[in-house]
Amino acid sequence: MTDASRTPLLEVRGLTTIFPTRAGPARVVDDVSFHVDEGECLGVVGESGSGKSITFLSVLGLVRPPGKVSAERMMFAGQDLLALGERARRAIRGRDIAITMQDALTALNPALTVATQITEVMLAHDRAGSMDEARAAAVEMMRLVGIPAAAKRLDDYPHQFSGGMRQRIMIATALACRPRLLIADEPTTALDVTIQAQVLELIAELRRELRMSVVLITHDLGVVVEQADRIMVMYAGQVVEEGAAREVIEDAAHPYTAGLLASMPSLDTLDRPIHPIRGQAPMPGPMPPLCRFLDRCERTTEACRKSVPLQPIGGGRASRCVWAEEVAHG
Amino acid sequence: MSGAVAMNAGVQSPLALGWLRLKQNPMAIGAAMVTLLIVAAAVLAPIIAPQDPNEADLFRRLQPPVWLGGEWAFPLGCDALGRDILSRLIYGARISILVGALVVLIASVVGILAGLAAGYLGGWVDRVITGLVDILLGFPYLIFAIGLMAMMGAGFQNIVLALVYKEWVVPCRIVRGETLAAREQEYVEAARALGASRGHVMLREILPNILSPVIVVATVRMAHVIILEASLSFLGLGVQPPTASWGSMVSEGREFLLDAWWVSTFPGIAILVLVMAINVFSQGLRDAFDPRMQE
Amino acid sequence: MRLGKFVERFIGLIPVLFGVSVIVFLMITLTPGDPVEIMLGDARSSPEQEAALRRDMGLDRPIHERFFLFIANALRGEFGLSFFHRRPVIDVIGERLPATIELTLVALVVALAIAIPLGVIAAVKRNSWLDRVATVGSLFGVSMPGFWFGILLILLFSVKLGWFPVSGRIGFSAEVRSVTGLLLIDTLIAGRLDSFWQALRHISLPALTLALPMAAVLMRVTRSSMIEVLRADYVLFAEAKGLAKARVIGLHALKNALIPTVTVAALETGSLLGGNMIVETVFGWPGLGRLVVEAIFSRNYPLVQAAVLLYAVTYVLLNFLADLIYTWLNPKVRL
Amino acid sequence: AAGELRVGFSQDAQTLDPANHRNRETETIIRNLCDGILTRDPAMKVVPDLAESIRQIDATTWEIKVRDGLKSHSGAPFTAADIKFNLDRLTKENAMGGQTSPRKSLLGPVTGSELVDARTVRVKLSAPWAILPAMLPFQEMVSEAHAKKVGDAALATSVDCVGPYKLVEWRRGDAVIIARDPGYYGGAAAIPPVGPAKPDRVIFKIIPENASRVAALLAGEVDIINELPPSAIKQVEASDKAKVMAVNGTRTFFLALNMAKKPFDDPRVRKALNHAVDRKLIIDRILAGKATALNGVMSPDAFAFNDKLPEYAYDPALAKTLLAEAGHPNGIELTIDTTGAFKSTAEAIAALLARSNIKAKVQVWEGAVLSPMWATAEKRAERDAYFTSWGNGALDPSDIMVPTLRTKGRGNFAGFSNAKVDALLDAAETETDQTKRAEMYKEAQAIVNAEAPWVFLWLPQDLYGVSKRLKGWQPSADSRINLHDASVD
Amino acid sequence: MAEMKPLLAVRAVTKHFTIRTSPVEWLMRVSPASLKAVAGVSFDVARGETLGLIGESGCGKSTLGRTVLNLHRADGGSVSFDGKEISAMPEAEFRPYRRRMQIIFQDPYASLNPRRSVAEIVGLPLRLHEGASARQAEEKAAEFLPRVGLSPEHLRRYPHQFSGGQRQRIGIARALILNPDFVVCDEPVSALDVSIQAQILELLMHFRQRYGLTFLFISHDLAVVGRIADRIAVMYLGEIVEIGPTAAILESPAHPYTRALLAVAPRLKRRAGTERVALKGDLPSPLDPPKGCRFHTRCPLAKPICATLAPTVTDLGTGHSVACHLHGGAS
Ligand SMILES: Nc1ncnc2c1ncn2[C@@H]1O[C@H](COP(=O)(O)OP(=O)(O)OP(=O)(O)O)[C@@H](O)[C@H]1O
Ligand SMILES: Nc1ncnc2c1ncn2[C@@H]1O[C@H](COP(=O)(O)OP(=O)(O)OP(=O)(O)O)[C@@H](O)[C@H]1O
Ligand SMILES: [Mg+2]
Ligand SMILES: [Mg+2]
Repeated sequence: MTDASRTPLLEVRGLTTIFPTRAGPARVVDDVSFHVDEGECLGVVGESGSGKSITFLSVLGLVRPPGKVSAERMMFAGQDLLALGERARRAIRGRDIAITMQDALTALNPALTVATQITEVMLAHDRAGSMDEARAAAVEMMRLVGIPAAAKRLDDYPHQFSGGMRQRIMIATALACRPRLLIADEPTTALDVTIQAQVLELIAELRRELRMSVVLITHDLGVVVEQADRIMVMYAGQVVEEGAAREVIEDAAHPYTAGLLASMPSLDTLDRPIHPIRGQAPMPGPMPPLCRFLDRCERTTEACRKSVPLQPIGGGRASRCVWAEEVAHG
Repeated sequence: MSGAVAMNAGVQSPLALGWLRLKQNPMAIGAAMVTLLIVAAAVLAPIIAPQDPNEADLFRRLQPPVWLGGEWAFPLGCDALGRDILSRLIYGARISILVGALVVLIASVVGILAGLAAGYLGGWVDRVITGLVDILLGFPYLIFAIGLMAMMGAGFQNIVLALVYKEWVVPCRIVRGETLAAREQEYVEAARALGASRGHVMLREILPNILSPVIVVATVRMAHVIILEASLSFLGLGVQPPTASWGSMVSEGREFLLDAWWVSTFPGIAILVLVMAINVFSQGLRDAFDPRMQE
Repeated sequence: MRLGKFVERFIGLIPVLFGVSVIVFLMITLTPGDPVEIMLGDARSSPEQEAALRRDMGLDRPIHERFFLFIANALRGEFGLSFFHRRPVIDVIGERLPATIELTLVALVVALAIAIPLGVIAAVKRNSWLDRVATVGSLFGVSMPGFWFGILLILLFSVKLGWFPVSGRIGFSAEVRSVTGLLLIDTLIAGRLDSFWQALRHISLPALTLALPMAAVLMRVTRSSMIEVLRADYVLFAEAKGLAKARVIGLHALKNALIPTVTVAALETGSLLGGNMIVETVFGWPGLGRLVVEAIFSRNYPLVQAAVLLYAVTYVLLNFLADLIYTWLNPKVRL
Repeated sequence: AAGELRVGFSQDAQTLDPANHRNRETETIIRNLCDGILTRDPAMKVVPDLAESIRQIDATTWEIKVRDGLKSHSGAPFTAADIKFNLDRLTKENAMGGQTSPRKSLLGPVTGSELVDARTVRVKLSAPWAILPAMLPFQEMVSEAHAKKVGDAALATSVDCVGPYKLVEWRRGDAVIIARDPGYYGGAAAIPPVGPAKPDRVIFKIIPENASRVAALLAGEVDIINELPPSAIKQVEASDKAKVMAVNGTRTFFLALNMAKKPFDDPRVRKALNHAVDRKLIIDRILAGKATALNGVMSPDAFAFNDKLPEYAYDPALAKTLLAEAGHPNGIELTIDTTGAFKSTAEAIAALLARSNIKAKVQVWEGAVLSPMWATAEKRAERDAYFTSWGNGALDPSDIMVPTLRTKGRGNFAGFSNAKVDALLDAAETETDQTKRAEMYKEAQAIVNAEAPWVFLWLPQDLYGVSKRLKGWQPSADSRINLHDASVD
Repeated sequence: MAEMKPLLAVRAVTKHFTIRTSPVEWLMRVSPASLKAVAGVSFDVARGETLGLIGESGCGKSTLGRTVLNLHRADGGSVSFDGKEISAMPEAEFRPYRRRMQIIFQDPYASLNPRRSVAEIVGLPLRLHEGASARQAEEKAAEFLPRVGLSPEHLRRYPHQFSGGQRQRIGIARALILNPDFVVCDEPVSALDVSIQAQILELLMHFRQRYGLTFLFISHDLAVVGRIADRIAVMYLGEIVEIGPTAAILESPAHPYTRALLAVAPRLKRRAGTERVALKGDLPSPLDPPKGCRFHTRCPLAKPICATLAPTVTDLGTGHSVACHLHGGAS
């Protein structure tokens, strides 16, 4: 756990990303604020479409038109990302902030060798003086992520590797410049359980070894709880709950988080009946100024029929629920 | 479930959605209107054509269009036999459009059936059909058509046949590919699990899903076929005189390009406009019904 | 493995070629018309003389015999004598082939050189005015009947402006030793820049006429596949690595986007080879297409048969070449 | 290059072996490379070329005296032996590497030749044949030594003979490039000037497309074009670079009527058709006036032309009356068969027929289909009329009337069969007295005119587009392009 | 479970896929490569019971499920349903069984024909098996929809207008509208979000209870299977390595592979002492499975014998059996 008084590595405030849709502009990321401390692992949880990936693509400046990104504040290691030009932001991407994409099968270019894809990052950011140097570093990186016979497989193409291996190669690519922040977007979703464990293990190990900060995006609370220091729960483009990982799991302060926990079949709680959250998340599009969890929530009252802000509830935690206290202790 | 309320309201089939999207594309609508206009002109030819398209009068030979000193009765001038170019254009549209439409229609039906059978049934059916397709693809199109025309003789029916014999390969290949992909889809397996017959699976489950690329390609091919017919006519293998076809009009007129440019230029422009309109429309169709589809 | 696939392609070629032979043979023997009549022209001739001519042409044998003879000879690479040229078909075709190959290749290069950059720019700057211009231009390209367009080009550039010659392959002051048969290359080999320039001027208009519709199609294909590829995760990932825009588009995206372009280019080149007789006629280009059409009209059976077989082989080889290019573009696309 | 002459030509040569083709354009090209035994002067009179003289010894023997001191392109001497070699090659079965020359039939009853001495050769015939001299200009002679050296097959592309130009290069489909042979003896003594050809080089540039050929002329790329379409006359004349030259052709156009079929078996119907076509109008409008109206088969330039034939004047009223007399008061219907090239002319004829109550439809066929279809009475049983033409390069009735009008002739599409005409034609064939021959042919023409197996049409002029820079060139009626004296400045 | 005649009896079923040979290979008489997706699997499913089938991607779960339904024809062994051998029946004879045996698919997007309305999709079984007219089928479908949590007003809509969870409900309605006896659920919740997953699981359990359905429930998620299954079969590379009552499998797993699966499963509360031990390596290629025990290449407890000899099945009592050299002797 990190010292709260230190300035965070990444600090984002009021991040909003809007996509035009048929129904009108959709605030896919709506006024999201968060921070990641040096060396910390932030877990981001939420169901599909809740805006997890877009949030971090927005931070990297990778949202494509017609998507529009705005923020009140976006600081990375003392630099104001909002003030930087395209070139300067590109220089940060891959070098200081790296991302691994949701699906390794599609994120590696099928037409280029693994060597090309790893070395090009280093060459682009002057982390290697020559191709030979870059290749040597790439072999090193591949070894680090646990690819056997790395030197021999350098000139293979992605399809010649298994799913787990590809995930590792993507991680190796992301880590090639030893970034200070790794955004791991659902690194395990596409993988088999046995491989999932290997990859999670790998990220934890690398984090220790390279002393970097990690944002771990996932929809599986079980994954997060073992890795993350803090958890941020997203729902329909908003952060609904935030806090230290253990505390959130044990004492959810938002009905959505609580619902997620209750509906999760877990080997530990086989005897407990599951309680699904009814209904489903709203489709992206313009939303009325109401609590977005309104029609799925079991506690709905008149008080919920307004837009609810994310409120600190003490202990470094926050919840976007009128009934936060009651939920947490009820 | 309240969630569905948030979803696209209204009851819309993918087809209806496509129409909706198409209607919002002004280019495509414009192109459709142009095409319809030409079709209407063709259909109404006897009513709107100012002259008898076949009435020759050598005294009017190569008479220029009205703005170059011709007369209003023959607004676009006259051809080498003194026939009214405008009227011949209007009647000629019938040939271009009918050939285009018939060839593509017949070829699509044949191609779809063959493609479905090859893709879904596989085995020797597939081998025979793909073999035939490969063989036909080995023939250059125009040479094949010319050969067939030589074999069967000139005439409208034979043009259509000569083009169909090779054209069906195009939808067939597409349908086969799409069928192979659709066959692996779980909804096909679901229908099988429910005990649906092969015919049902092919015609009722797979066909509706592969129809939109076929339709898109059909329009593109129609444009193509119109040019092919014009090329055959250009080479003198077109319809029988005195019937006018745009291609044969260009062909006959090219001799006079230097001093009576209007004889072959107007039919040339007519082909260009019709083919372009069809192409624009098909692009609109593609965007509306099958955004991921590539040519 | 590669070699195996190679061999396999060639074995797969056999039934196709056999099928093509059967069809072309049937087509041509079922076609009414008599080459002997055409040969004799306006003259008296005795029935004996006609019979002799028929015998010389091998037309007196029954159909099945002619077919097996044709197949047997074709297997040995013999296609008999061209009725009208009275020389081996192979020679007659061989003389015309280089012109057609040269025209096709140049047209292909021109088409690709227009289509790929335009397609990429149109995709990257989607919905910009550049995209619209390119799209409208490509529509013109595919909608323009080639025979008409060619004549217009001649009228404008040759007759009115006098920039390009009307017809032929090269001027006649230049005598170039034939090495490859492709004049653009032969003139360079001979070190004759003036002749090269002449040849280039001669080929410009026909190549352009041929290339434009193809460029239009290829541009559209490139554009749409590029748009698709630009959406791919790996392009986003490449951007996330902080690579230069040029590298992301020119390498990561383009290399994948070219696959459909290559497919269509192979198909189109096949049809160019066979379909350029109209351009060859208009521009007096001494190629094979024109020869074949004339041969069909004059019922010159041996020539038509051999030429169509040649087209079929070329077509299959082109597609094979396209396959090879795929594996380079994207090794995942297996041969 | 100085003295280079370019001809925009509509077709490539099929071969350069003069004995191994049946193609007019091929011959035109070869004729500039190789001389024949005889040739024709601009007035179409047959004159000696390689020969010094020719005379008939008896009914079936002709003797040719060959010029002295002839040298082929390669410098080899050319003697009577070479002539014999060529005549035998042309007329003996299987004489060309196992094949028979396709030109054999052009030499009718010639069976071979015998050498008398180094300058004399005798032509042997199986039957008397008056038109031998008219037919000999069609055959060009090659060098025997060369032919034996390279072999029959190679003669297709390699040329050595006596002629004004020698072959430089044949770019198949593109051009035939020939250069002056300085050692040339000078050509027919009767056609001055005599001497080597003027241009250093001549290029036959192959441009099959009419519009392109005209464009090439107007762009100054070529100096002469053949087959100038009448429609381009105005254009060419308007240009300051080029002009039109015309010469009476040798091709007779006609509409053959299927006499075996009703109602064309009735001479009144056939005459009605003749009166229903306004030849003058079509010639004037479509052929730009460049044709001669005919009332019979023969060209006015040809031997034994009968200039006294009655004219079938354009007279729709008379046509209708004739039809009514024949039992068709409401007119008749017919289909005109023709090929693509003649489509619009045929349509014009059809349009004119309509004014005389004759509903004519044009049906276009491929040449390869059409002529066999009209070849025999059975095959044409259902056909009505055939719009076609027949060439008469020899300008002798024997060359056109026998195939087209004698019973069972190869070109007798009308199925015309008249015992008297047959007898006249047969007799004229062997008659050696040219005056008597002429009388016979004239009588035959009169019968044909009266019987009207065809709708007689016209004899178009051959049109050439010629650069104004060109000097010393005249088109000639046999479609040859003789470039012996031509030059450009 | 009560000892009675099983509804479904699978005996030594094998399913091979032949990888198509090229013409050259055919000429050279190379025998086509064969992929043993299912290699001799036997199990029973009693009426009313749910058998969970778990294993890694590509181990043959779906193939097994489809073979049981005759969607793939078994290459060896037999499948009996309700006492009748069905695996060799011609399709025509088997057709009546189709209404009694159904399947629910994993992919809610691919398993519904995008061009058919809900009425047509859900009504199709009625039309095929009851000869219902379009009207009748639609009426019946309208009656049935509320049972899967959809409303009749959804009938005229098309799949693209539904969320993943709703689509899965449509798929369930289609499978269950004819009231089948036996349903193969091929990962019906794997593609869904956690909150929706629970809804669907609940729905399935509700149906099972209400209609006494028998399930073959395929999943790769132990937690899900543990929740719904009475018994669990663990599959590895085409073979069943362990099978037994749910509690036994979860509490006392016998096969090292089962243990590894349990160990790596994400948990909210990690029990003391169950340190995550990741298995090494990937699933070997089914084209060329390891000799001996198929798991030995990744097994932390492998002995020399495992590499050479395939283990036989050992009965551990109470319906729990395992195929592993660690238990019982090898034959
Ligand atoms: N280019 C776009 N145009 C319009 N909407 C978009 C676009 N990209 C994403 N969205 C919408 O933004 C929302 C958030 O997407 P995002 O990918 O961030 O979700 P996520 O939380 O990462 O979900 P998952 O778990 O499925 O990855 C989704 O509703 C999605 O439909
Ligand atoms: N039609 C087929 N042809 C060839 N091989 C196949 C076919 N279907 C499946 N396979 C192969 O059989 C093996 C088992 O596949 P199967 O789909 O049954 O696995 P699974 O356990 O269901 O995996 P998943 O969890 O990914 O669905 C795999 O290696 C697969 O590639
Ligand atoms: Mg995401
Ligand atoms: Mg599966």
